[in-house]
Amino acid sequence: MRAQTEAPEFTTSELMVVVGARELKDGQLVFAGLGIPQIAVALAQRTHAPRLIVLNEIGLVDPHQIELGVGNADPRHWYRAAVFSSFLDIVGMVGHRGLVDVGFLGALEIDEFGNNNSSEVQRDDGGIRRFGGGGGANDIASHAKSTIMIIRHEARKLVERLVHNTSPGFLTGGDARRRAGLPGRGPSRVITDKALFTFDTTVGRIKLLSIHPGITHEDVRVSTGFPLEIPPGVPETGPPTQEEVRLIREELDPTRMYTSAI
Amino acid sequence: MRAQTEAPEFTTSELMVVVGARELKDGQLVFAGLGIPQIAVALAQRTHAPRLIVLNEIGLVDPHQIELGVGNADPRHWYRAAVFSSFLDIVGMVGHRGLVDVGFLGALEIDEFGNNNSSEVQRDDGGIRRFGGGGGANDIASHAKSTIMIIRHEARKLVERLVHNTSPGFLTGGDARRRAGLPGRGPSRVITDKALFTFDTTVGRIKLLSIHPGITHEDVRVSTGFPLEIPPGVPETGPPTQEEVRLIREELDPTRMYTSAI
Amino acid sequence: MTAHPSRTDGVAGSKLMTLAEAAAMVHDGDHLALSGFACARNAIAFSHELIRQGRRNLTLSACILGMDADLLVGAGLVQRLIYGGGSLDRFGSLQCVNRAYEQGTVVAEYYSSLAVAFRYLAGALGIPFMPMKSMLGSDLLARLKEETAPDNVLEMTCPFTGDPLVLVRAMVPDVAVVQVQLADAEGNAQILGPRWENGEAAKAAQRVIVVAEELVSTDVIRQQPELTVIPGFRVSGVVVLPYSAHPTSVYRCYDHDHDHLRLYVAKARTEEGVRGYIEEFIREPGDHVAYLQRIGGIAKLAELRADRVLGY
Amino acid sequence: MTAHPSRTDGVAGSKLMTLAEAAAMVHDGDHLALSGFACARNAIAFSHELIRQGRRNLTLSACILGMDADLLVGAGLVQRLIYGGGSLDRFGSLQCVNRAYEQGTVVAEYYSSLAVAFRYLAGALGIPFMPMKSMLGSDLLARLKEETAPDNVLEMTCPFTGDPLVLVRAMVPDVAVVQVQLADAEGNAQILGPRWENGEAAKAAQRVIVVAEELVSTDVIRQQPELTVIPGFRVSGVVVLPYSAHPTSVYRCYDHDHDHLRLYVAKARTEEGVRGYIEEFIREPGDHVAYLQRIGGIAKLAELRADRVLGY
Repeated sequence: MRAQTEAPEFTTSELMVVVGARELKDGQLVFAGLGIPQIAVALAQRTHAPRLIVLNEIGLVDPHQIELGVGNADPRHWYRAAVFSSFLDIVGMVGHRGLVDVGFLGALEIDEFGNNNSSEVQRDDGGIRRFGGGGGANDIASHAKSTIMIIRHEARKLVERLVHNTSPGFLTGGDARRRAGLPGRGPSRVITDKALFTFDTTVGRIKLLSIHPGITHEDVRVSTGFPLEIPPGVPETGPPTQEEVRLIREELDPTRMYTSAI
Repeated sequence: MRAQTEAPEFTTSELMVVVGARELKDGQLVFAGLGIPQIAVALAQRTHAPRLIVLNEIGLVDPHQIELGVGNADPRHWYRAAVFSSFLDIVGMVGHRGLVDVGFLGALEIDEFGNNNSSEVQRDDGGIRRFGGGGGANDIASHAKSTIMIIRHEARKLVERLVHNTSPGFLTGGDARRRAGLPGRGPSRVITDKALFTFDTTVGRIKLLSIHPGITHEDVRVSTGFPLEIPPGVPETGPPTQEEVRLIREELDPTRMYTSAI
Repeated sequence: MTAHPSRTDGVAGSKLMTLAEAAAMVHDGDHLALSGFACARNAIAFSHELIRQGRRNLTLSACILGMDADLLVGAGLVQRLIYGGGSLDRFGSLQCVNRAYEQGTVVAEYYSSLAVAFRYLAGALGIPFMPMKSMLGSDLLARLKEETAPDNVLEMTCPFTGDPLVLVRAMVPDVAVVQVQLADAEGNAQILGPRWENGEAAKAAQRVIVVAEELVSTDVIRQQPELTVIPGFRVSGVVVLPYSAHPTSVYRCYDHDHDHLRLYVAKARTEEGVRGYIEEFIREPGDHVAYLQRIGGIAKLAELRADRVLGY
Repeated sequence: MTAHPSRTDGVAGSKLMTLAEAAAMVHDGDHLALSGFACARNAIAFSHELIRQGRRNLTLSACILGMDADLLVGAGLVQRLIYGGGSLDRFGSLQCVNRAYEQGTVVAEYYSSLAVAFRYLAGALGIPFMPMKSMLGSDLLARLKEETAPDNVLEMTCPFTGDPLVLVRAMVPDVAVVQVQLADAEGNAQILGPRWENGEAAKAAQRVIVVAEELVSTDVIRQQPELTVIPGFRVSGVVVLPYSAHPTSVYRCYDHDHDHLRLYVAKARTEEGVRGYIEEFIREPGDHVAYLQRIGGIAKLAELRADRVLGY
């Protein structure tokens, strides 16, 4: 991807990190798994949100890693945490209790209502391809005040009908989510490698917020499997600053584990 | 009280300790509060039940005290425990879980069905005299495989009708306890300063097992507020052995905090 | 990833405040979950300050009430108790609590202790109730249903097993005060010894006030995070105040004060006596240091210090 | 009261046993709650032994399955999985588990992870179910109700609030195996680092097997009883076996083994590959020491040892 005026060169995954970080506010309680969410949270902590607290379902509060680990279960990820506790303490007494401000969710598929499949997809031969399963994703999606989903922007991923609704968004739209009894407010953002989406909460439907630099409207349209309105004046996603890129490359992901892509 | 042949002199509270200890088996899980129950348990551990484990609702497993404390909340009582946890862990995950073999319960009043009042009694002026409340006593009475109650033998304490059924025994007798849904098997013994009782579990009613040395049948009769059958051949409670008395006096309660009475 | 710019105790947001500021976070009519169990880890200094500030119409809750509750009831601040029992162990009963109960000046919502713990647990987990089998067939349940708390208990047949069940409703105290050994300025709080229901009560509450014997660097907390019972993000205020549970004990810090507990029990025998106690030990001294001076000062505190090995 | 005649580790009843004896406590058809979370603290040596002993028709449960589950499924020992998710973190997915799911050779009772934790919690507390609001409106719930577990979930309107609720039924595994850092011979077991659902799963189970990296005197346990997650009285067998979670990590003991995990993931890509892996690393070595020899022996183990400060 080409750099914008006054902005440095950056990769798409760096842009996604920066977009994620910008959605976070100081003092928030955030569920963030490995990869882009973890780097986004670290970036927010180094810039505008020093008091943001990260939770991990495994039983962690506010770790201060000095190395990236291979996953939640890697003790590198637990370093200097303030609390070592349990699934019940974190996903139960913080998550189900309704205290989580933002939960990051990965997805295999999402639909226009922000429903999220992290379980399985259809194979070309009609069979099922099973993935790891959502784990605590459904719990986060059900209870967090907001959720941010991260997904590759492809027509077979942003789909009209999910194979499996693992983690409900707005269900069938309108007030279906509220009627189902789900306490959390539902999805708030979708970050792809092409665009940033929000949700119109009155109709419970996805809405384009900005398109990443260098991506055409046509590209977004053909890469989206559900009908999508692209307003002519839709803005371009603001690029990372030089300091953001420096932080990501020099401090947060120096081995380019998660941010080298594209 | 006079000593029996071949038995040492002993106090009534020492006899009650020994009677309590004899009811315990090796390897059992026991809830025992301060006073006679605690000494009874310690005596059992020093004699026939070295592997008996004491639990305390405050969040303790298997303490090895070297000094008697003023109560459950006294750290003297916690010394060298294997677990420091919580009310939920002990009363919930052991007690409510149905794993407790024996629970000792104090009582202000009991009735012939083994129902237990540890809340309040009637004053002579008709008002209520409030005591501390049962705390976890109801939980123990509801769930333990057996309970042993300790009470002073007076007609105003072994009563026909309780002021308050804090901790159910067999309720109205028969299978009333089972029908109410209480999982524990109900009361198994009542130890007073005059006698030892068991329960006929088919009718859910108290039954005299033995009378303490030196106590007359008439004494038991007038000191019992509900109708009580005293079979002519009811045995005398076996006295403590010399070793039991020595252990109590020299090792378990050397300051005679709980075992000097009478 | 390089080291996180060391979050000093300030960066993550100090919540340190004075006892007066913390007590001001409890409002008239609030439900306050207390910290103690009989004569251990009671929120004594905090209760003194509530009395000095003249708070009113409080609801207090705990599995087992202790001296803090007795003082607050004795001072007339309390309208409702939600509890399973209470005492000062061998020192005696909670005479102010029992007197208020007998005279009907407080509503006593009286459960099995596990039912209180379950109500906190439900509050902490954000679920509306917990099912249980304690209290079935008892007068505890009858009185809750008919008199003191008809909205907080229900009987139900289990849809899975067909067994009778009691449902106890979630409880969300306005404030939980927790007396701990160690806390950092962010509010991460560690409890040594048994924790009774402190964890669940704090996590159920809307606001948490930590009263700590000792302020430690967040590094100390993060060396053994297994011991952190309350995470800083749940905490609204941290008060660091040595001997703030006196005359009750704090494991590994100090023993209970026999002399003072006996004195209190003698005074609390009558309403007049307790009024005199409050005047002499709470209002007149006016703050915690002057209180400690009055109960025997440095010599007494030195005598109470816990043995390093025994912890008491 | 004089000192308790020091209960040496023998008096209170040693539960030490061999790995083979412990594995024999799991019977064909049993429900086994596993210990790991992705690639941390998996019951690897224990699973190896179950495979060598040829156990059949097992049900496995965990909030998040790890390599132990993948091996047991790959070896054909499993008929049902009760879980929320599973992976080997960045090393890859649980290919045997996913393949069995795709081919329908296991029944996958698939929940949100908290629902699994709640089912353990209900089992541990002796209550018939837990109410919750996760899974409402999801296909997780639909599939449980309609296909995999119609007896274990219910929907209900909350009798207190009128809100929709999901009730998840209590779960009581026949056996829980828990991989810990420290245990004494009585079975008192301490876990360092996060505990995920290990505490609730162990307390829900009928029998508990502790696999410990290190055997300590009961004095060590009793110096810091706050860390004891499983009390000895819940434990049926204690196996002391260093590196028994290899190639997954044990916090403060050793790191995960990158090389071996990569090798496993490559092998597990096909059924034939996993059969080869089982032959080479489980059946042929025949015991844990020979397995450790085969994965690189002393040099490899020395390389994996955790740094004292970092814990990994």
